[in-house]
Amino acid sequence: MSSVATIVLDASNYALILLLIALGLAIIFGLMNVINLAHGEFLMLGAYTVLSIQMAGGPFWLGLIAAPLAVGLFGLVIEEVVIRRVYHRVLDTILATWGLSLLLKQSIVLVFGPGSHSIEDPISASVMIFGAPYPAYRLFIMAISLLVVTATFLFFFKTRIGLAARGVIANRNMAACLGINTRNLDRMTFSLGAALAGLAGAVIAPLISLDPHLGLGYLVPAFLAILVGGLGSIMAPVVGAAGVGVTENLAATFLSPVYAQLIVFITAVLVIRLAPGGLLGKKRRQT
Amino acid sequence: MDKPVLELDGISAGYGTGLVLQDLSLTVDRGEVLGIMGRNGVGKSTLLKTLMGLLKVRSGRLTFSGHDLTNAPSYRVAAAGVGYVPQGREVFPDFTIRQNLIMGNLKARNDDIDAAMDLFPVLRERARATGGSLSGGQQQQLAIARALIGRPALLVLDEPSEGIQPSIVREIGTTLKQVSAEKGMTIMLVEQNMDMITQCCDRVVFLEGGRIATSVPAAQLLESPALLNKYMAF
Amino acid sequence: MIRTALSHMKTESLVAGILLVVLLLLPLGASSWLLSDLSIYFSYALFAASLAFVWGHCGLLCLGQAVFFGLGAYAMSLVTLGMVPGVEGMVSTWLGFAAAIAVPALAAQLLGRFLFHAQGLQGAFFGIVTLAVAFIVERLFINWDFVGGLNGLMNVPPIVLGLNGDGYELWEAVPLYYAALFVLVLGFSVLAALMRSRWGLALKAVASHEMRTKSLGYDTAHYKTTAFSIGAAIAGLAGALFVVQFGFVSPSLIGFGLSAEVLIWVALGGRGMLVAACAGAILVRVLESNLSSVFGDTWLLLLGGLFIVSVMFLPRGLVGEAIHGLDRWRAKRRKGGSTPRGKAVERLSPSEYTAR
Amino acid sequence: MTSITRRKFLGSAAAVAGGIAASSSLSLPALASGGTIKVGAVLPFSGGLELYGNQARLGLDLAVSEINGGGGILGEKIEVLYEDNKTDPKTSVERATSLIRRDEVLALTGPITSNARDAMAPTIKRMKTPLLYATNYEGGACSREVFCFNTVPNQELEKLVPALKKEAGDSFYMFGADYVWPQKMFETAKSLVESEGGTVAGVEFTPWGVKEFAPVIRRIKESGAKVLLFALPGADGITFIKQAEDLGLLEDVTVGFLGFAETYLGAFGEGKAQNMWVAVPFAESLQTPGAQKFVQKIRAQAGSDVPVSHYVMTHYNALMAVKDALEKAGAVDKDALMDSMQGLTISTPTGPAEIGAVDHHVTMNMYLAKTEGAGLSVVEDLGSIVPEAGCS
Repeated sequence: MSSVATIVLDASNYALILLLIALGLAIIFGLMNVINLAHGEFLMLGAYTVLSIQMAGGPFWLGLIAAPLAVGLFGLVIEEVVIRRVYHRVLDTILATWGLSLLLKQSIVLVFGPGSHSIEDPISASVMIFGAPYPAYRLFIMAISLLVVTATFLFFFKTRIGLAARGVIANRNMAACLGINTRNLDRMTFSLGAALAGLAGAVIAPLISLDPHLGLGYLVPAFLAILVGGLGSIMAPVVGAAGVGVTENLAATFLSPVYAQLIVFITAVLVIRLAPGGLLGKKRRQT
Repeated sequence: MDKPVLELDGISAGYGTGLVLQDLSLTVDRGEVLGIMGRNGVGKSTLLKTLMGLLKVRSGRLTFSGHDLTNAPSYRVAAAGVGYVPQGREVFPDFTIRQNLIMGNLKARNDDIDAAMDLFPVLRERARATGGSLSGGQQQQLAIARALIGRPALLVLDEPSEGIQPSIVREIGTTLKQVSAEKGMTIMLVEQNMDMITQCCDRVVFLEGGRIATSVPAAQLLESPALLNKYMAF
Repeated sequence: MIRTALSHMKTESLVAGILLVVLLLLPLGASSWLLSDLSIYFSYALFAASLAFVWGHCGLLCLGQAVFFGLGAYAMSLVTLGMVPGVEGMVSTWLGFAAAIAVPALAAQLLGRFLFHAQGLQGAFFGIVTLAVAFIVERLFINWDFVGGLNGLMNVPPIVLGLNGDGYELWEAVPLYYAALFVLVLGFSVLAALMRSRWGLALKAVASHEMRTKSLGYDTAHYKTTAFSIGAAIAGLAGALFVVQFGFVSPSLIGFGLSAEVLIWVALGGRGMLVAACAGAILVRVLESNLSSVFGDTWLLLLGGLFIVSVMFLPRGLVGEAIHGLDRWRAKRRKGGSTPRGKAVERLSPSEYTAR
Repeated sequence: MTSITRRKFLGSAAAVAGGIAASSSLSLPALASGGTIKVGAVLPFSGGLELYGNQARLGLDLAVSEINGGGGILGEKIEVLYEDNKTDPKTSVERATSLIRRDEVLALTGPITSNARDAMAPTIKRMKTPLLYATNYEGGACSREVFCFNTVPNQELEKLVPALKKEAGDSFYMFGADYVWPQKMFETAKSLVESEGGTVAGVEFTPWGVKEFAPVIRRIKESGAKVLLFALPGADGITFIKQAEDLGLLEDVTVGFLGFAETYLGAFGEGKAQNMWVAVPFAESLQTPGAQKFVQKIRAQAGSDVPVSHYVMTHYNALMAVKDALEKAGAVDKDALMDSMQGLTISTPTGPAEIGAVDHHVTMNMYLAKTEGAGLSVVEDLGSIVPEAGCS
């Protein structure tokens, strides 16, 4: 058996990646009641932004900064063109964003081709932890994820815009009646959620093979994470991502990847069914 | 006298395909405290919700302080200077009192918050408590303070006395009266509580069948029980 | 309302009738490959109808409808391949059809009870859970060696008219075409009749205002479960119709991919009308089979774009909107005549349409 | 290309018109078939395995232009009709059906995945149409109609396993995708490892779409295995190798990469994924005149930077076999084609290859190679290996 430290590191690493991805999804769902099935493709766009910069000869770190900006901007456009028109129709947001995901995948195929691409490791060193080497880049990812999650929390819990946003989650109509510009907040939220996905995509790009279908493999566990965690709360994805990420990783460590996936899915379905609000969630207002 | 602060001209609105308000017209003068009365289901709350942009105006025109707010989104109505205290208060249960007040005006400074708390001292005493932990009456006071912190030109309240002990109802009435007098604020008060109406209002309109049936000075109300019987009794 | 609903129904039936006549006459002129393409598409059309029933009429957005299609296909295959333990000698097509209807219905019954009873799942949650269920079931079938794992089962026999796998094999294009059309019409009629029945009306009520209907004393969970099972049974029948023509079944028929595809067909055709959903399925398939090579890589782009636009602006779907337009035109004409028959069906904005 | 497009468009317009108006004469396909031998290619051009579809197409296109440039087959031109199966079995069957019925093709080629091929099997059997399957697979596809032009497990493993044992050590770990090809590969590998006196430290499968392989990588590391037999195709495989590299697994084990193609090389990046061993029927870097000429011809046609993997060659071989077989038979029809392909020896860029008279699988030359620098370098010419097709 691997040392406990390595197992813990691996599991936290995966859980933190999931958290980074689930966070944007949860913000968009929580604030806007939009189920964004194109989130995986936003992730992919982030990764491909890094790829474009690498192809143009730019450094990875530039890509890391450019990806959230580019995808955030893209999210702003999508909000204006598509999402805005399907608010209040939760089921239709599923369909519209799913159509969007088809569209984005195919666009990437047309631009970058269907094949796999690779991002070079920005940090190839290893760090010794409890006597075992651990890739420094994985530690960097964990740091980034913690940093972003903390920043997001500070934003939501320590700023007045964050307060307003939480007000919108709690009671959208009342917040609007108090003069909170929900339209701008929607734009900002969707863009922020997209930017977070873009950042996540850029961060994980060196770990994986880039291909137009990479989104689904992350979207599904991230989705389960926010559903398990619960919806009406910013804290929920943390619990959900930790739950799903650690469960999947441990099951893969001690059983096999096949069982890991099944266990996560079945547990998630049970949790969603038995506690529809999620582990941390509250009953949402129906507005 | 100025132009009316609020003008509703031939408004029709409702839920789904049914119309609750039908061709309703109403003007409210600046500084006026207007009571709105009527039986359950005649459209009092619908009127306020339509004003706030929560319901779609099917026909007609809504003008406030010279701005056309027909079908404007709620936040624009609020930004134009309408403060709203909804039925059921709708304070944010997880937010502290202070946070609830800030929701009323994101740009509120400390002295604005202090001023709001001055109106209802109980809010200061429990400033760190969450909205959900307050009693109904305290929540009502919080909701009013929250609406006032945005310095609205028009304050609309939907049954503020509902489910609240009489002493607090009176306190609220006094405060409203005081605010209206001191700041020249216009108030629209949907209410069933006669004490509250007579305590605060200058004028009362009765709704029936989705439109204004009659309009009388509040003082006249006490002298004409026939009116109440006609529009209020079941 | 009732009158407008009636006149609405009528246009829909009219269109369905015309389509049926065209399809019945088609073998007189069409080539055999078109017929065999169409007879395959009939199974998709029936599949689409089952989703339109569950989603459009009952308000249950099932993102895993292919589970039932696949179960039906597997049930049919296991029976006709003589793989059912204990009764290997029973290879009757008819028994296969029965199993293909019963197995998915039973599965939906169990799933429905689990999902709907007490404080059941609603709307988006239901959708996401059915999506997860599709993933799980696909996974299970991939790992189930008895049914052939990822590659599935091959050489499933066609429809055999005899009682136990003997007699005339339905394999020639024209007889197969009529058989498939017959099954489609049969399944379609069952759904249509159910939707028009009082029970269907109650379902509609459950779909639009579950709480209100519940408070009127209806056991809404029971209604939804039953509707879900009926949808599953029809999807299973479609799966059986598919497998007797294709001769194979594999986990790709049971999972997320096909579930998503049928969703596109129904959304593009029209979720609110059975005939629109069926036409949508056939239309998308015909176009795809003939145009995807012309458009190449941009075909998926086109389909995705069309899908988004239709979700945003045409919640009735392309075919549904056309039928609806025809309906309004007819209503107007009638109104123009001597006997006014109530006002034309009002035009709804997308949000209002779904709000209902 | 343009002519295909136009023909398709006419066909589709007719189809739509036919559907709507039930017009009586749809003789377009028949008209178009005069004087042309048509072969339908059901290949993935979307849905995940586009790379393989595109590789196959390179080989088929080259074969078409060579055949037609040399006067065609028995005086008739050959044409390949490409259909996208979206990497999906159901679509494969639909495409195959319409190619056979509508376009009246003489034979089919493709698909890539086993499940798509199995799905098509009943259809081609009923319609008595030969299928030229040119992808490496698990074996067992045996029927009068099916001809396989790429490898089955023993061809890839027979020499690879001993070579790896000699090179790296005698403890093997096997990791692959959770479907039939890796399962069969590992079954064969297991018996080879055991007969060579090696040990199997573990066999493990993963579902598609997994992005995080750290747990598996740890376990392989812990097992102390010296060789990793690896059968996870596509993007997931690349992700695994990347992570294995980062987590230091590649320092401990030597990888035997099953189902390798040069198309992977670009995705690993410079200097990465070194020393992975493969056994292939063709390699781009193979320094024989036939192989180099083949690579040149492909690149002249498709651009100087395309990878040319064995998939290009096997699909090319498949179509060239059609020419040889028809010419030998002296007639253009399906039965003549199938009869005459049995036992036929064709010449390929890597030398002669023999199509089995009974099992319809190809005996051909194989090469041992390993990844080195930015490419695949051939270590040893393994000579021709007879397929164990797994026909019962």
